[in-house]
Amino acid sequence: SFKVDAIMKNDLKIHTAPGTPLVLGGSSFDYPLVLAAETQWNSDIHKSNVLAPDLSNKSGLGRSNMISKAYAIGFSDFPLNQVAGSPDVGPGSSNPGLKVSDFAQVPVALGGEAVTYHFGTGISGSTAALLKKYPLTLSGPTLGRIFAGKVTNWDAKEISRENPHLVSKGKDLLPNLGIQVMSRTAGSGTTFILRGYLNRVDHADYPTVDSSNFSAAGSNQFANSGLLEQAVQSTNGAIGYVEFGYAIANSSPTISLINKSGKIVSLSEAGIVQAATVGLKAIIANKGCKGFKTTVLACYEINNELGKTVYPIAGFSYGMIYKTQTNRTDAIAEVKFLDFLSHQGGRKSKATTFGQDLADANGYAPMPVSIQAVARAVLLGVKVSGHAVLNATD
Amino acid sequence: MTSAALEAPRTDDERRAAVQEAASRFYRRKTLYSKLFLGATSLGLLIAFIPLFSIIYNVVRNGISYITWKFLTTPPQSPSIFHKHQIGGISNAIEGTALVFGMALLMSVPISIMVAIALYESHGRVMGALRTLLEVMIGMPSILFGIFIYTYVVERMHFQLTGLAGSLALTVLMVPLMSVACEQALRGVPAVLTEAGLALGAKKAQVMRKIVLRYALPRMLTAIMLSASRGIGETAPVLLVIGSTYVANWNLMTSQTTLTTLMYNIIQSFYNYQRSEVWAIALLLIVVVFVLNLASRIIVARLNRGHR
Amino acid sequence: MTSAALEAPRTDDERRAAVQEAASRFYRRKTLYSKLFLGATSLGLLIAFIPLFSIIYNVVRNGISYITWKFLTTPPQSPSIFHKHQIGGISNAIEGTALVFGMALLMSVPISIMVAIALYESHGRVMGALRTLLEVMIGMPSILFGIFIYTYVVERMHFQLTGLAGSLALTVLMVPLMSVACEQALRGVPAVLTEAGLALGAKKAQVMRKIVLRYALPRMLTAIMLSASRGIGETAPVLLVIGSTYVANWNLMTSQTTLTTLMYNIIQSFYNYQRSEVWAIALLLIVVVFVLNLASRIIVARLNRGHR
Amino acid sequence: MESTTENSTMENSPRQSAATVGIDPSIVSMVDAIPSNAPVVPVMRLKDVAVSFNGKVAVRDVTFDVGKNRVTSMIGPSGSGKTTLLRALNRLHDLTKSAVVTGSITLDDVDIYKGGIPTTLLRTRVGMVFQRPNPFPTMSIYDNVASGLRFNGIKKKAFLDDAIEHSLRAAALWDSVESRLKVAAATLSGGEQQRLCIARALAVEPEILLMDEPTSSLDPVSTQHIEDLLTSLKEIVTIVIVTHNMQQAARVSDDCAFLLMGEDRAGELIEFATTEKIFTNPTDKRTLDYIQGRFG
Amino acid sequence: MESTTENSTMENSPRQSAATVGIDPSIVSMVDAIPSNAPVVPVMRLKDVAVSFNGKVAVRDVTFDVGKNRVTSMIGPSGSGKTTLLRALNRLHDLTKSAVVTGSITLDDVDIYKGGIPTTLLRTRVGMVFQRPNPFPTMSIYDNVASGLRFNGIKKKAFLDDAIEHSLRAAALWDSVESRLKVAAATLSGGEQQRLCIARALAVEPEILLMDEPTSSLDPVSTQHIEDLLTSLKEIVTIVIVTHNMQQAARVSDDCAFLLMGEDRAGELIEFATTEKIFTNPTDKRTLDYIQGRFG
Ligand SMILES: Nc1ncnc2c1ncn2[C@@H]1O[C@H](COP(=O)(O)OP(=O)(O)OP(=O)(O)O)[C@@H](O)[C@H]1O
Ligand SMILES: Nc1ncnc2c1ncn2[C@@H]1O[C@H](COP(=O)(O)OP(=O)(O)OP(=O)(O)O)[C@@H](O)[C@H]1O
Ligand SMILES: [Mg+2]
Ligand SMILES: [Mg+2]
Repeated sequence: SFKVDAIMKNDLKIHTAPGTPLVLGGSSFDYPLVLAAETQWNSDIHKSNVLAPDLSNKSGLGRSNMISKAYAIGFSDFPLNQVAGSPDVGPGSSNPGLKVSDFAQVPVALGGEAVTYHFGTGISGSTAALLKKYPLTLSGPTLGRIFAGKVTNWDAKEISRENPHLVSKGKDLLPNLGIQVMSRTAGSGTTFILRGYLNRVDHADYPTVDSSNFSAAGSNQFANSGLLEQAVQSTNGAIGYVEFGYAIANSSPTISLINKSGKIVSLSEAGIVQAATVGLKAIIANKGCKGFKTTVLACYEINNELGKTVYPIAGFSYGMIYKTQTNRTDAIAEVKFLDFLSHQGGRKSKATTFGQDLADANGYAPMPVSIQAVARAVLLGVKVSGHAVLNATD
Repeated sequence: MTSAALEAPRTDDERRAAVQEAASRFYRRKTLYSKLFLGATSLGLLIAFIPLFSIIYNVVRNGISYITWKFLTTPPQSPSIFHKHQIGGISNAIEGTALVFGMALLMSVPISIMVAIALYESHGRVMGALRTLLEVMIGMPSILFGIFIYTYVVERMHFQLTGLAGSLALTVLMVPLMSVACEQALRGVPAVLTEAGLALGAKKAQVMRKIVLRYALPRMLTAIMLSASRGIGETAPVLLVIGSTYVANWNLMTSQTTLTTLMYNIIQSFYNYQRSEVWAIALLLIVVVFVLNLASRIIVARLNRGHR
Repeated sequence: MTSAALEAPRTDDERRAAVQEAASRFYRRKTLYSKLFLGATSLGLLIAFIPLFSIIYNVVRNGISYITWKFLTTPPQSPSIFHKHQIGGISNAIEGTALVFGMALLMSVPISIMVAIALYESHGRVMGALRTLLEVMIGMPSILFGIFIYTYVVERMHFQLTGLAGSLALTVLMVPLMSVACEQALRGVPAVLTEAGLALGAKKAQVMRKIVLRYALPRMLTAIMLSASRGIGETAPVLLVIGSTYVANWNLMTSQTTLTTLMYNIIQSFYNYQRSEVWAIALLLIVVVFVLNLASRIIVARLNRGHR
Repeated sequence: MESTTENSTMENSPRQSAATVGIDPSIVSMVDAIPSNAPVVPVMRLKDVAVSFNGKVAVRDVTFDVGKNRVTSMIGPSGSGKTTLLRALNRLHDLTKSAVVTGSITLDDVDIYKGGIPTTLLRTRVGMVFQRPNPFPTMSIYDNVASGLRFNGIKKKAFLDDAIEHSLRAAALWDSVESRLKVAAATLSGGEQQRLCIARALAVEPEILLMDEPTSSLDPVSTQHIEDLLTSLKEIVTIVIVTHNMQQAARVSDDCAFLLMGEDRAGELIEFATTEKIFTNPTDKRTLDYIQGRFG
Repeated sequence: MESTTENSTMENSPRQSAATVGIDPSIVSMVDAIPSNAPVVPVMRLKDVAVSFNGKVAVRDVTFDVGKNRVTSMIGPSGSGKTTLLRALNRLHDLTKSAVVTGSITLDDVDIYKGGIPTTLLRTRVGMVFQRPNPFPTMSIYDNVASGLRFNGIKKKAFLDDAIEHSLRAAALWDSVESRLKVAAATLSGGEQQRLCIARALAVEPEILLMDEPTSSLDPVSTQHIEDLLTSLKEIVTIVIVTHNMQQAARVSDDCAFLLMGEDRAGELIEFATTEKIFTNPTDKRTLDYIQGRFG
């Protein structure tokens, strides 16, 4: 179990700005939050260009560029690993001399994944009106079958069955429209989270969704969430998946899901928080998760948790840096920013807006206090010439 | 006049001796300077070609082992943690490039030739302005064409992400390039030939078709080839509008993947071993461009044979 | 001979009458054909210019309201869902473009001129092969240069994502373009001028500097301007290697944002309302390219004045 | 051409009569060789013709008649507007936006600039041979000669074959090219190319053939060939020839127009008369001066 | 040039003696006008010179001496290798990879191809004027004339000023350009441009001046100017001139080399002699034929 510290005062100022702005990039799942936070950090707190704008591409690129030191901080929705298969570090990887434990992986965002779709001109006005009242609903297995390329049309039986309100005089109002699966290119963390969900629900009638994308559906692939969501909203019959914020920003219709408790839930901050709360309990009870032999709790999977209000597709995103650093100024900036990003402001005085305070404004749930404490614990392990960068008393 | 020249202060022989002595004295400095100049040029050549050779070398070294029949003819497979070397082939991108680029050529070549003819035939201010517009368009960031097609065709006209949208973006990109180059080819036709045609009672349109176009053909082919190889190498404008596909479907109304968009996507892949695939694609493109270049030279030489 | 001509079946007058009658009969078809031809060209012109005008029109219409002094001189601000119009300015991208592109020019112009001179001076097979290599490079997907710099400079040499890496990618991209075009400019210098120089006792290097370069200058400037506007408009090669920055920092060894990478990043922004900013950037680039085009024309006209 | 003995005589005595002094005997002798002529029938008449470019007059005050089946030469120094005037006769200036032709030029009493005759039909009646040989390089010898007919809608092979043989014979080229009609025109030598251009012009059976210094880029032997040709061509076509070379004018032409640049650098017609008169007894002192100042 | 009366005589009687028949009297009379000469001092000697391109011989068997302060002309039909030979004299073929010059050419007894004299120094001593006026278009009149001196390291203004005036005067151009030395050379007329090129060549005070058809692109008046000039230039420089124009050769040159293309299309020297001899009593029948076949 982890001790949950009350967050005390954090002197967010770093005393010398790094010589050059630090480059960050990777996950587009956490991109809106990181971008908002670093703007705050740069302009409100430091009034200088300590950090370069986040480069939103993919978790995979965040990891590899961080390892190659092209990025000072990499962001990824799935943690580094060195298991056989696709190791980032360790034997069999292109960085055999490194271990997962050489890195600090800090949870920085808690988000839910919206399943968005677009009927566009493919439906009549009355159907559109009905859809406003009764949001399109899918169960996990049906969603899985869609992404596996087993269900290819919007008027398929299983979809009609899960949307009883979309029937008028015995006639299915769902359009006879091909489903266009929009997915991300290999290395996407957003895909990693969705894949985790689809593998957790009962998927007896479709093969294990083990690929990074959904090739079985012959899908379209995009480099980041922004491009993907734009594609969804300009393609009739499209279905896609992005972090909640993208759906809000694009006013995209989202699909309500039937959760493990059999309840229909639409994406909400509360649903994500609930998922995290339930999921974390289970993880703490299990003392970590299988497959990742690390001390880091960065492998939290909180998909498809049990609970009436739980939204079933959710996940954390992580900021990653080298645990042992050489440049003290850079290290301080990195650690302090990640600390800023992963915490809420003081509860008594809301004078300072911290990263997690920006969460709801950008379509995320503030990370639970316990996770904030984990982040702090991880950051305490970052050292420059043997000395911790962050003091517990900071 | 000669007498005036003789009034000059020195005799011609003195003058000649002075110049020749100066020239002899300067000779060594001239030679040194020439050697320095040669040195500088060689250095420039070296600096320029080291990276270019290095690119070619690395493309070939990293890419050659991929180039198999299977690689060229099978669709890609996404690697996974469990099947990491399952990267499959690039048949989707080859098909996509052929389809999207072929369609773009079908649209841009005739349009460009028409525009070139119009520019060639007219001389007014309006045409001057249009030519300037074309030149400015050539200097535009190519991504603008992608953004334009994306915003006004894909989104506004609900056109979806399709190969055709990519063809449109490439067409808008290539038309200014091609038409300006084709006009130059037309302008290269000697005026005496067009006048000869007119003097035989031909109409302008006949002169254009039977003499000017025929004569300019080799240079126009070269111009088209160059613009085309620019078009085939573009990434940014198509990336936004074309979507992507796994399987070759030969349907312009669906999403497509081209070799360049595939390169962009692969380089962002987190599977390290998949990344080296880009070199194979680059190698393929180099070969294609080289063959195009060679083919156009051969055709041009054949067209020119005997009549230049 | 004349008698042989007279042995022909008809008299010359009959022959003349036959041709003139045929010509008169054909006259109407010729005129019709000419009109059709004119119609086809006009149509081509229309088809070509509708999208081009539409691009310009939309760029201006959507972009003009952004172009304020503040927009050009302040750094960007990231909008949030609740402060969606807080987009700030683009001073970072203007600075980044000036810096990255300026450095690329500083490297590529002298190198290209050296390469052009070397190509011009030599005639062997090796040089022919090098020229072909350059031409093939011109046809390469520009993203390849980005991938190359990314893989072998940024990653392998731990060079980080910097403006300088972007300059390198642009240089590798522009050198083939510029040197081939500059060589053509040099080849345009009449041989009689170089021979005149040599016949006066000049060394080749002197002829090059005092006669050839001076004469070719206008065309070289045009060539450089065209290659430069291609370079300034590139997205793909810099996107991979340049990183990004919030504020103008005038430091090539840090990440930079250029106008084109900013366009790419904005177009994939998840804030719809931020997207219209791309038109403002495009407008800015159009103006820059137009001014460059105009300036080079004025300079060329001035250089040519009196001596062509 | 300088006189036989004293080099300086002419310059010192410009007012002496042309008939008695200063004309090179070799030229006069050539003029003598011209056969006496049948009565002159005017086929093209120029009246007060002037051509200006961008409002600047290039040549003006040109009035003379071109006689049927005669050779009319135009001589004069460089820039005096010979080419400019010649090109006015088949409306080749129509191409040049800045060019304006005033005055009247009639062909068989129809004003060619007043719409009486469509330009393309005019040009089939008034052919042209240019200064440099300009065969269509993309066409064979046959196609070059056929081109004018094809431009005018004639496609029948029998007609073409016959016409091509006829005009190649008229241009004294048939014998050397008969066996290689399908060969590219560019393979011919310079002189042969010029004769090919003449054949091409003849193929559409023009009534008038305009020639602008047709031998100036040719070697002497080819020049000789073409001069010989002119005499035989005269029987089938009226010829107007521009030449720099006075001996050539004297040898080949029946009538001669002398142009000169005035003070304002615009060319004007100084004198038009039979070649004999121009070279033996010119009316205008400037003609005399020009002919005297000429040499080799 | 055709004979005074009968056109056909020459062709029918090629074997008649040159001294008595067939030479145009006007040419002979010109040759007569050439002043009798001082003893000939050879300055450049050609011995068995041949030039080939890509192994194909363009001109061969050339042996003659260029006499100091004389004008040596080279005549012959197109393609006989006149230009090729002339360019061998200042090693201008060095530029052409495929060109090989064999035999010996000596300047003041030093073989110019055997490394006795650096090429650039040779070229300051053996200047050249080309067929078409080719002033450097990017330079002013002054800079054009100064260019040769500057190429050879002379930068002193006083020296340049003096040399430029001197050579412009020698080229009979000083009076008309004195007031506009800083003006672009392209503003001059064709004839003035050619004189400018002569002045430019003269400025480096060459011992020999090579001229390749220097008047072929000029109008008659400019041609006259330049011919006049040659006579005065002879006093300061040895001249070798290529010309197509036999009258010109007769008028201006002291010695004359006649080249002709052989069976194998390679040019060869047929005859070298004083101009008087070549035009009145050539040794070789081919020279006679050529001179007879010539015309205006
Ligand atoms: N297209 C044109 N635009 C402007 N001016 C022109 C044009 N064509 C000819 N001129 C002018 O007309 C004048 C006469 O030129 P033209 O070529 O007719 O002379 P020419 O007698 O044929 O000379 P040459 O003997 O050199 O051929 C010249 O001063 C020239 O500048
Ligand atoms: N650079 C070259 N490469 C190959 N062949 C050449 C070259 N220069 C000249 N020749 C050949 O040499 C021969 C002689 O040409 P040259 O120009 O010397 O003749 P010319 O007597 O000057 O003729 P013209 O009177 O026409 O000027 C020609 O057959 C030509 O093909
Ligand atoms: Mg003329
Ligand atoms: Mg020659």
